[in-house]
Amino acid sequence: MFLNLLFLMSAFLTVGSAVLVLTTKNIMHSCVFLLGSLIGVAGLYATLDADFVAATQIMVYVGGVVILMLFAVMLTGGKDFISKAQNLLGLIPTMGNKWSYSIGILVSLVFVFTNIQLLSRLGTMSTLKNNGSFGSSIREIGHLFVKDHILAFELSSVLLLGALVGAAIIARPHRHQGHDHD
Amino acid sequence: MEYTIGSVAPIFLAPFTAFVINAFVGKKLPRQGDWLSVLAIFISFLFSFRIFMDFVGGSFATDYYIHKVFTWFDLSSGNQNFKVEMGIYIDQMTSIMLLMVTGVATMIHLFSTWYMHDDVRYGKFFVYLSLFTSGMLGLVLSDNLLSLFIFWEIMGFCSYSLIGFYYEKEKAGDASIKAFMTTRVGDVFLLLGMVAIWQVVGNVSFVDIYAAIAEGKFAGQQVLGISLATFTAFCVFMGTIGKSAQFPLQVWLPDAMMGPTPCSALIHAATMVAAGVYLSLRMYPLMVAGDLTHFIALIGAITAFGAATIALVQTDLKAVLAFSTISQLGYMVMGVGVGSYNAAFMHVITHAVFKACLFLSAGSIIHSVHEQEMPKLGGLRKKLPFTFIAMMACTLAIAGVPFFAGFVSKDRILGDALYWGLFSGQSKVWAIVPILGFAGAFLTAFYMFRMMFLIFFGQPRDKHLYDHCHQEHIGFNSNIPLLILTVFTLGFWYAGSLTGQNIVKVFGAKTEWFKILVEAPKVEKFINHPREEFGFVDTRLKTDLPVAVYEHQSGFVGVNPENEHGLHSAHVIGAIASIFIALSGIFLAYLMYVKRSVKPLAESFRGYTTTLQNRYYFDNFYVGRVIQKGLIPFNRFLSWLDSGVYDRYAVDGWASVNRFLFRISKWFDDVIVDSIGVDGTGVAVNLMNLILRIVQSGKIQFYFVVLIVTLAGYVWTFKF
Amino acid sequence: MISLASYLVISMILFAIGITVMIARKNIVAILLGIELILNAAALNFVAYSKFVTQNLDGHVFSLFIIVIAAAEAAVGLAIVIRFFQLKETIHIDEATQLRN
Amino acid sequence: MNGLLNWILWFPVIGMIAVLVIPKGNDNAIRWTSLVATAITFILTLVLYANFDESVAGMQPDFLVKVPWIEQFNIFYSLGIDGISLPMTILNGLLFFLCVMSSWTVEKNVKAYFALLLMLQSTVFGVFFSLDFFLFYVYWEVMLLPMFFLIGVWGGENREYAAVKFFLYTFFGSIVMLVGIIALYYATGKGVDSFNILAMHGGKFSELTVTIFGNVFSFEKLFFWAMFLGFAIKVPVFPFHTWLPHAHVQAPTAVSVILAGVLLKMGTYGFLRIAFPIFPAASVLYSDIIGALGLISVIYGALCAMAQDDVKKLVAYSSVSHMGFVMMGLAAMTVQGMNGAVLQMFNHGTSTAMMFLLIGVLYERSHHRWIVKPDGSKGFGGLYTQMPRYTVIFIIGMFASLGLPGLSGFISEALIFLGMYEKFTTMTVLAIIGLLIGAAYLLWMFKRMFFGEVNPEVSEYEDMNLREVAYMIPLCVAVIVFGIFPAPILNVMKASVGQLVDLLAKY
Repeated sequence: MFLNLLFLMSAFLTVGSAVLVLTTKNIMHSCVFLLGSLIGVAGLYATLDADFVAATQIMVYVGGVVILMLFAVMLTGGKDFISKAQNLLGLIPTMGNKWSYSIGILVSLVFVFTNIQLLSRLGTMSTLKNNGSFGSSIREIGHLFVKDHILAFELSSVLLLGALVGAAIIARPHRHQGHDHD
Repeated sequence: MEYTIGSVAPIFLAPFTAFVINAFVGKKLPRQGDWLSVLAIFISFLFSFRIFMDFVGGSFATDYYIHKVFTWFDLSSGNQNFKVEMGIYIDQMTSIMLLMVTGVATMIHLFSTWYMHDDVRYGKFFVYLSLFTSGMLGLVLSDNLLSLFIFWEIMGFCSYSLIGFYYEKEKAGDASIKAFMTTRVGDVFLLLGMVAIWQVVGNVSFVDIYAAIAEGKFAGQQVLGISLATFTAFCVFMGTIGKSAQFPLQVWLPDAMMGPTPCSALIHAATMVAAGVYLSLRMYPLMVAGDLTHFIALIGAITAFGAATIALVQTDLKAVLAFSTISQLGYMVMGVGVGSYNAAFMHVITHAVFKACLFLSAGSIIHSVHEQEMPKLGGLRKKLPFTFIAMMACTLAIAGVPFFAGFVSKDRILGDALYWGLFSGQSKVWAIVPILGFAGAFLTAFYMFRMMFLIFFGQPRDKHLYDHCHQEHIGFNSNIPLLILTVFTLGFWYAGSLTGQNIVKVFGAKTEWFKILVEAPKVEKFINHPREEFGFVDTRLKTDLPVAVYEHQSGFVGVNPENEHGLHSAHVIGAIASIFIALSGIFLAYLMYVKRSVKPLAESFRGYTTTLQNRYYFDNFYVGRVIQKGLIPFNRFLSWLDSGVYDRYAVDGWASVNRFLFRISKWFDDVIVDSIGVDGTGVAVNLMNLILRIVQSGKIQFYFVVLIVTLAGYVWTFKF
Repeated sequence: MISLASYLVISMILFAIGITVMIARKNIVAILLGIELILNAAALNFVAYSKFVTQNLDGHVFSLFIIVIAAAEAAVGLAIVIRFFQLKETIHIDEATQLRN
Repeated sequence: MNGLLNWILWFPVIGMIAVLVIPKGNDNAIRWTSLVATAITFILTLVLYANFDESVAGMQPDFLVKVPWIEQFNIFYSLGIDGISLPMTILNGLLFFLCVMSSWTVEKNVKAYFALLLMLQSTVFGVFFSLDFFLFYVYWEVMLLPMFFLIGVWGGENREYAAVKFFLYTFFGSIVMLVGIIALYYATGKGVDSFNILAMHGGKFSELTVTIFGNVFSFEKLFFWAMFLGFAIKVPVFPFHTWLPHAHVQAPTAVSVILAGVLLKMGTYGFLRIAFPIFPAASVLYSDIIGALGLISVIYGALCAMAQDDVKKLVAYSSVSHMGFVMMGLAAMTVQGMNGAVLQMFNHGTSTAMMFLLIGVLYERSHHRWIVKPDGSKGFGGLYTQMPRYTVIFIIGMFASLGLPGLSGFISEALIFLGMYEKFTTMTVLAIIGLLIGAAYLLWMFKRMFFGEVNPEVSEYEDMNLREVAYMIPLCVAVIVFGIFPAPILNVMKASVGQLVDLLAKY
């Protein structure tokens, strides 16, 4: 019962926040709603007995990525916050316009119908029962990382390092251009 | 006498050669080559005179004709046969017409050397003049409709150029377009009629058309729901309507006075407008076969009367003459319609002479006074005595006073019309034609004398103009041509019997030569006529020449031509009526403009005068409504439809569909082909890239759309 | 009863919204938000399948990898955004046309 | 005489190579080289005319060339000439010669310009000479390449759009045509000579059928339409005409001349050489549609021309109108109509080339072509006074274009009317309207540009110089001489045209 309640709340949080991400004008608010959506996903992980993934989700995403994004918004978005209502929907330039929204919704509908087409074939699989919990999965996962998926694990660490260094280099203003912009 | 290229072709070729030489090197010749044009037309005159003497002087019978052809081009090959022949056709009518055209044109050429002498484009004027007369002479000599049409259009071009001669004036441009386009409306119908005739006859030579009519080839066929004969006759008559400025295509002729005055003389008298009536006369058997004569008579009567009413209120000297031309042409066409073949043709000739003279007189006045508004003139008869004499004679002629040329021809048309409308036993509705005719005759006498009185009588209304008027210039090229033409406005030249009982024998011919010689073609005679080659040698034997047989005939071929008694009485009534009418018209004009005991028209009928001054609003209707409100907006709409809608959406829309496909293929190219590493697949791919580079926008979101849609497409296609 | 299908449906909705955000919005940061949503939807699928189908923890491992990659991507992406903003003074996606032609 | 066609075909290419060899910067050397090359080519076409045997209906046996090219597919390098292609060949030789003269003022990348022009001439000759379908198609397509660059590089402001539009439109048509060619290749049975155009003549495919998605179609009818589309776009006939105004307005003067003078004729030539003789039954069956489209082109083109304020666009639409006459003449399928159509192809080539060259002369002085500027003021006005020599030549060109008797346009139009009347009476009556409007728009344009007081702007224009007069004179002579004596052209074409009419008369 608690599980169902948790599932429903998480699902609503996820989907609702995601919809708000889409529709909010202010990019800052969008980021905050993304936070909600990610927390909801974490809740869903919890209902799937994936406690470690849920914890990582909250830590990395909520603690890292979204904060990063908020910083990016604050660093860049100052000007774009000023609403220059330019069309019927009263949207601001970086929000997109009615055409881009129509196309986006159209394409996502195409995706949804395609997905339903695929899901309808999973009818047999979805009847599988929940065969009890894994217990604490942290140890298992740790084993899997250093045994089966060691290569991917190592690569991801290299990736992270590369991304870190790369991000730093990219974001650093070039010296000879720096005067123009600072 | 022989009829070879050497003896006939110079009539056309002499002015044409003058045209070619003057067009190319005219500026380098002494006097800009005017002498060449004058000489050329005089040579034509001599050759024409020879033919005239041959035919009228008594060598040939009344119904004799010469028809010679040569092949222009031949398209026969295989089982297909088609060739186009050109040639000459000369009969009594042609010979008289040739003499008239060359004679009048010579006078006009001579006069032009004086009138135009200080014009900056003196040489150019003679270039057009030569081409114009050669066009008319070619038309008269033509043996078929095709070559007639060719010369017909060349004249149209010349009138276009001459009317637009003073091209610095915008109005000249408008008038020239109007002239060309209005006559062109008739011309295209003529072309259509010619094509239709060609289909039936296999040819368009006059003799073959006559033969086909006699053989009944036109009977029983239908075109677009009406009988073939009526259709072709109507199309050909449309040519006349356009060229001879008949209702409802009369609008161009008054505007034609934008050109120099001698060119107006040429257009109004000898060449352009006469060609229309000439065509109707040539095609008279077709008009009868097509049962179109009533229509023709009605058109002629409407034109004759309507133009006369408009002429009443014109203040411009040349405009009065222009409307009088339209009115007189109406009489000729009416004559064709009522079957007064001979008289109609006679009126072509007499009118050509006196109208040329009138225009040249007008030219003389304008050149001396530099003013053509009649209300500003007056009392000029002391300053320009010879011009006054010439113009007076012509005015008497056009008004239909006895002993003048206009009377003998117009009176006979009116007499025949009277018989045709009232006594020939057909529906009395057609009495409208002679009634309009007689009413028009009254108006003609009135407005012509109004013009005379305003110009030459009374006190000068503009003292300044009068004082600056030059004393009349006397010279072989200024007023001598006028006086020569004046001599021929006398009636006895055309109808000896009127002046006196076989006393005057013109050119050795019998009296009333005109009435006897010219007759409507008898179509039966042309069946199985032989083909004669037009070459440098005349192949006929001297003994083939027919013996002249003169017998008196009425020249009337309308309804019931045999009723001699009725015809005669109609003529007597008509003659008395027209004399009375002419004199009363002159008297009224005298009262109004000399005695001033009757109020002028403009004060009596104020409202109607406005309508007349606007020429019954025909010009407004054609230009303002049909063209400016109708045709041009429609064209703009169509053009917008073409480039703004059809091209933009249907064609370019299709292109943007393609562009979308290109983007997919571009993505495909980038992701699949390029990443695998296929490069340089030759010219086609290079070209494709070129196009893609132009159409591809580089918008990342769009690629994403394509990605999703394509993936979905794969799923739907293969459904795993 | 919570079935596999319910997770898949949520994941699908999340994915669809992610697509829409990516396509519809013109702010580069917002597009990155959309990408995050899509990645989350994918990770959720992994975990759901690992519970209901494979019944081992490989799915969890993969979702962790996705989180890591998402983090890296976010770092690099945001760095690019900042750099882009320095160059163009805007973060409108349609201004990013330097690679065109 | 065997190699004469080869010489004519390849001499422009030799000229092109010579132009390419000349180092960049020697612009005058390049111009003179191209002038000499085109002059010699023109003289060679006249030699061809002098040695032409008028009595032979089919291909001239003296001039046939046939060499294996790609033997695996039975593709031959096969050239020939008959009475239908000879007038076009002479026209092509003449117009390129004059165009090189008129292009003397081109300053932008002279070398490439003349090289492309010479290449274009060679490919156009190739289209008119080819007797092998594959060769024909290759020339037909390669021709697009120089055209594309000439419009796209040396054109007006909107040149890329026009070039791409021209390219895609024609490309679309020729791809459909390619389908037809391939179908014919298989229909002849992959024999020895399965790309031979002449071997396919005579209605050999009337019995065949094609099955597409289970539906049975007549081979002849289906692929007649494929060919029709390819050629109709080139002509262009009414619904496919919209590329023409864009291409003409944007193209440089010489290219407009070539486009209107020769390239449009390739479409109608295609009907005469390929669509009609290979599919005679279908051609006769659908002649009503061809004639009706021609009629619509005549009237629609004329009406649209009347609304144009850009004088070049006006002449472009008049081309649509005049080519409509050609289509009607073809559809008539009588000896008068067909001969009239071929003659009209030649005469339209000369008169419209005159018009475009004259507009080019004016454009070099004014740098605009507005009869009425977009702001409503007069674009020109008083040109008659300012440029008398120009005006005289313009009058000749204009009246030839509107079909004044005595100038060349009339005879061909009259022949077409004569040919049409029996078959399409109503259409003939309607086409007469086209003739009327045809006069109206030209005269109206003339009035607005030439009459009236001299505009201050116009008063700075100089009259035509010697070079400009020099390249107008041959066209003036052609227009006048063939208006009075059409026999020199009609005599060479009549046997070939008569043969085609005889063939069509059987169906």
